[in-house]
Amino acid sequence: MKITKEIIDFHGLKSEEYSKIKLLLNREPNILELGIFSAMWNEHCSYKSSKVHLKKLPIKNKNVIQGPGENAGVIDIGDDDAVVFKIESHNHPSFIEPYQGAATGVGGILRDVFTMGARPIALLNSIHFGDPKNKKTKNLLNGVVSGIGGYGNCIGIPTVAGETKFNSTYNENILVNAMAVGLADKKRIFYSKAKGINKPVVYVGSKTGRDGIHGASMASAEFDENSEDKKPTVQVGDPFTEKLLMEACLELMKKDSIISIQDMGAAGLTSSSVEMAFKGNLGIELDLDKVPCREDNMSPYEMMLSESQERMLIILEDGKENEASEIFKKWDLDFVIIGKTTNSKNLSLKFKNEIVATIPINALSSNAPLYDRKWTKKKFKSKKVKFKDLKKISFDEAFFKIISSPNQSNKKWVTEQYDQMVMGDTIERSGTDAAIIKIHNKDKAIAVTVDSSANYCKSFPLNGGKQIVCESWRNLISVGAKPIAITNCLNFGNPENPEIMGEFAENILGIKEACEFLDYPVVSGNVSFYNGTNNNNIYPTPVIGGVGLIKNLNKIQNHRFKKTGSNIVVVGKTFGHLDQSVFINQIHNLHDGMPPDVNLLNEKNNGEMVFKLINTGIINSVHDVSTGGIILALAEMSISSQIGIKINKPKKLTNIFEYFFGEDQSRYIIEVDKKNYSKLESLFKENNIYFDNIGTTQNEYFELDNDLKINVKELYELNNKWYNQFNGLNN
Amino acid sequence: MNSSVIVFPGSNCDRDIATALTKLQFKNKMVWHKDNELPKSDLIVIPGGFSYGDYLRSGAIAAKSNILNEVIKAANSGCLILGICNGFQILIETGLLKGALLRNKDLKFISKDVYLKVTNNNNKFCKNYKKNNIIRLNIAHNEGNYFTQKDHLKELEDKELIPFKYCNKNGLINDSTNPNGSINNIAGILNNGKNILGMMPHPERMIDNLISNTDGIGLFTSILN
Amino acid sequence: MKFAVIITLKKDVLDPQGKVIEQTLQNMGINSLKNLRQGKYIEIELNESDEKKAKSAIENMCKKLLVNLIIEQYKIIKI
Amino acid sequence: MKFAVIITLKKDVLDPQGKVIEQTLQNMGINSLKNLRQGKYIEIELNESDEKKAKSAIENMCKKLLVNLIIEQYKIIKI
Ligand SMILES: Nc1ncnc2c1ncn2[C@@H]1O[C@H](COP(=O)(O)OP(=O)(O)O)[C@@H](O)[C@H]1O
Ligand SMILES: [Mg+2]
Repeated sequence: MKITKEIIDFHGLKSEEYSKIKLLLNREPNILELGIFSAMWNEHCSYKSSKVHLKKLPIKNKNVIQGPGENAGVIDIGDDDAVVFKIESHNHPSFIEPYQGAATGVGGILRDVFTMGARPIALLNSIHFGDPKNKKTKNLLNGVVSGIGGYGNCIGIPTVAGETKFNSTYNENILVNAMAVGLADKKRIFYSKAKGINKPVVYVGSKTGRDGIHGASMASAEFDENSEDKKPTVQVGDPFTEKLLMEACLELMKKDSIISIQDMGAAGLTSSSVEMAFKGNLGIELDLDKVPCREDNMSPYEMMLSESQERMLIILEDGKENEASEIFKKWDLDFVIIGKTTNSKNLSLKFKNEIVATIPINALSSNAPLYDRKWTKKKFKSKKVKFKDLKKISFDEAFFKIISSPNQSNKKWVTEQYDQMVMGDTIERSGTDAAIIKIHNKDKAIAVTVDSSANYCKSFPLNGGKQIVCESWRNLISVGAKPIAITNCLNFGNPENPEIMGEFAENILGIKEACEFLDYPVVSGNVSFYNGTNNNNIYPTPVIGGVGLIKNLNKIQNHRFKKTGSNIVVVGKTFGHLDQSVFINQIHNLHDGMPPDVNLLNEKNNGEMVFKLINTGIINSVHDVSTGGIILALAEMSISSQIGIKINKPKKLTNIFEYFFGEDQSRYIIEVDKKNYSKLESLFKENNIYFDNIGTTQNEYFELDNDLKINVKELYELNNKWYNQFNGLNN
Repeated sequence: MNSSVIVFPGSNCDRDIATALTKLQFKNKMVWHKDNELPKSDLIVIPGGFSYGDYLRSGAIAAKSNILNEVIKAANSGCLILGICNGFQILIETGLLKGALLRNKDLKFISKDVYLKVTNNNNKFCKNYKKNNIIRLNIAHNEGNYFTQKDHLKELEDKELIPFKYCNKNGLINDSTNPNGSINNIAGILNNGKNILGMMPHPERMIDNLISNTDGIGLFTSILN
Repeated sequence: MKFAVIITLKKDVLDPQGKVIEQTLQNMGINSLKNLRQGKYIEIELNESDEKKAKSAIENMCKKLLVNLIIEQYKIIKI
Repeated sequence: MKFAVIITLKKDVLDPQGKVIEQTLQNMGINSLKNLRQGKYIEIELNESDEKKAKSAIENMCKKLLVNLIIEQYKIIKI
């Protein structure tokens, strides 16, 4: 078959890229080879637009065992325990088929984690949808949520935290990011690097079907002689098979038989085999006749590009085939030797006794295109919102509107569809600043959270990047965890647009700066570009997944008020920054202006202070202050505990809106017993920490001077009513 | 006391129940579904999970496994059998318990803590609870909507074969406190011989205050003595 | 030889799924809808050319696994 | 007027349910089984005496709610 311009375009390759392929091969590729190049050279596998920027991120410190570059990052949490985690996007598939897209997103990230030898112990997700009024939103939302639940619940890993957000920027491009966290023995981590020649390459898991063959509808119809209807099909997740695969892999990992192991994710068999060979500086030879296929007459092109789920590639030590195959037989899974490692440094594919493709591994990996794309710095609209120019609204009206709005409403309706308790180690479930998972049979725990702030990142990518790392850090601190490392999912628009590329570049600089300052390195992540349609790119939406360590299970904290009559203290200074706040955004529909400033020094000092307070045990509850400001944070503390508050405006305050809705960073709210207050005060003074004592907890009423008074039960109702209205239920 | 936990390929609460049993001083063994023999047991637990992905009908495929023949034999000779969540569904599919577990009324997976009233404690599983105790356990299921024919329902009520019903924290039992649509708010049932208990809520998740509460312990200690 | 097995809930068994679908459709404004019940449809291909034998094999599958005869009923159709 | 809607997965779409059921039946010793796929069966009763109108109403329900056209296909049968 002749490779035409049309076919090249269809494969998403630029003409310069095609020329480069010819140069690297010293000839024209055949159609199979072209397909393989297109899969390996696309943005998703090659990171060609992001690599130069990602290099800037800090990826090491004393706790990091494995940083980015493997299936997942690995950190040391002491006692030979390692935590393995990563986040990944499944945005486009979820927009096409929300249930399956989200489900397979969860399946994919789980494989990344257990491939490394870790048993997954927690799932998280960050999901962003368009305007609730948009016709598509309801279906997408319900489909995605049940897809995430469907997969995690079935495989039996608790889904413990996440975020659900709405913004019209996602109307035509939702975001579905899933994070998995696993626990491994530090001495038994498994990597993808192949070693040794003539080692058996084994295919395990589900059979290969025509799933998600990268949009190759036209391609596969054309390439196949008997071109029957062969539409590319959506990947369907099979959590039951994944469970079998996970158990079988973990069982095999107890033996000394695996040289290297790699899940088949995007670009399936192609990327897994190339990755393993490339890292080992070897070649690999596959006999495609042996690949277990679900359908008749599958072509080499289809086999190599299929994205069927629940499959793995393993390189075994010599002589371990029988032992390994017994394990997979026990779990009713396919186990087939489909090839071997070679010293040729080529990917070589055989089909029906013919060599059908030969490509130097380097051509697919280290020689893949790399772009330092043009980018422009963000230009700012310098105008700051003047408070006196705003339309008048009463404080309580604004507050009620916000607390019952889609974004700020309680997300119980999401999290009640996720099994959060299975595995029996969930100490704090969704609804807190960070979920807490006990390390099985040990006296320690990890805390996990995911966060994003697209509005901030849109208006000032650099600060947005910093802010989101700090928010993640703060969420972990708030439950008494020492933040250790992050994973990140960078969801952006079209990188060929210099403004978008600028958002990306500056955002990474912000993330870098904060991570460095807080000693909070990045150990894994994912980049998703081309989110949006035509010239309508989504807001830059980096999502940060943070993991922290709790060494003493008696020193855990949460945001639920514990008793009436305690003092309520705001830690950190409130300047009243309203630009980009929920208040300005939702109540005044203004979207210009800069996000709050991030002072890393204050962030660190305040955080370390709160961490110390939690450890001394003199405070009753803690909550970080984020979107919505102090009043929203207080509301969440009241709603979750059904304990009210009585707050007075601080005296020096000029404006109640600015004080209570302002979104200044580095702040926490803490509850402290009256009897401990003076001790607290002196600790703050000793450490130069700014604080405001704003009131006390009380029974029944949520009350702010004469500006707001509502029964806590009613507040709870307000906070919970949105989803049922949206979904047309009447309870 | 000797206990056995049956493990199917898609079981996922097997470790949790084993942890609970061991913590509460049972001598526990895990039994793989392909096995043909049961270790000597005073209690057999069929744990929660998605035994075969819950494909076809939840519990249907597991009910056909080798080991279930042995479980049925043991049950008929009076051994205590506890089926939790998917285990309840499996017991229903084997016919050891009567009725059906249908999709939850709003067709959504439900995972949350619920209140239960111990409506009958006159059986080996509940004797350490007081009658009309209100306890809080976690549920996590898609198909927990218990249904049975009128005459069987009457039998269940008359013979005190319903140990748990969904309620609110004040013990109110009605539609508004029914999470999944179960007939008469039923959360668990016993067979006529009262040696087989199937229940949707997870007692093994409620044995530790750090994680949740200790309301599940009563069930295990009842069995123990 | 190919067969379809149609499995439906017996008349007096509650059908929560059907009920919710029915309600949703009614809320969507479809007023002519009187009743809706959901069942399963299973397509089975057999390596068996004798129709009688094939049917009895399918009958057997239904009884042994596919159908819960306490709450469900079934119909076998050659297709 | 009563109709049946039969909803099946499109060809080439993975059917995890069907796969497990097939394997179970095979493990139970049913060797003649070649292939099994699971779908849905929905029985709908309409208050509508004009068959054409009824059919188009059902068609509408399928497209709007009952069928996920990305991975499923359907057939409407008058019963
Ligand atoms: N999709 C989701 N999955 C799991 N938990 C969620 C999800 N969406 C929201 N949550 C939970 O709801 C709570 C509130 O979310 P959010 O307001 O985003 O938290 P924060 O302000 O602390 O970042 C968090 O505890 C979060 O874990
Ligand atoms: Mg928070």
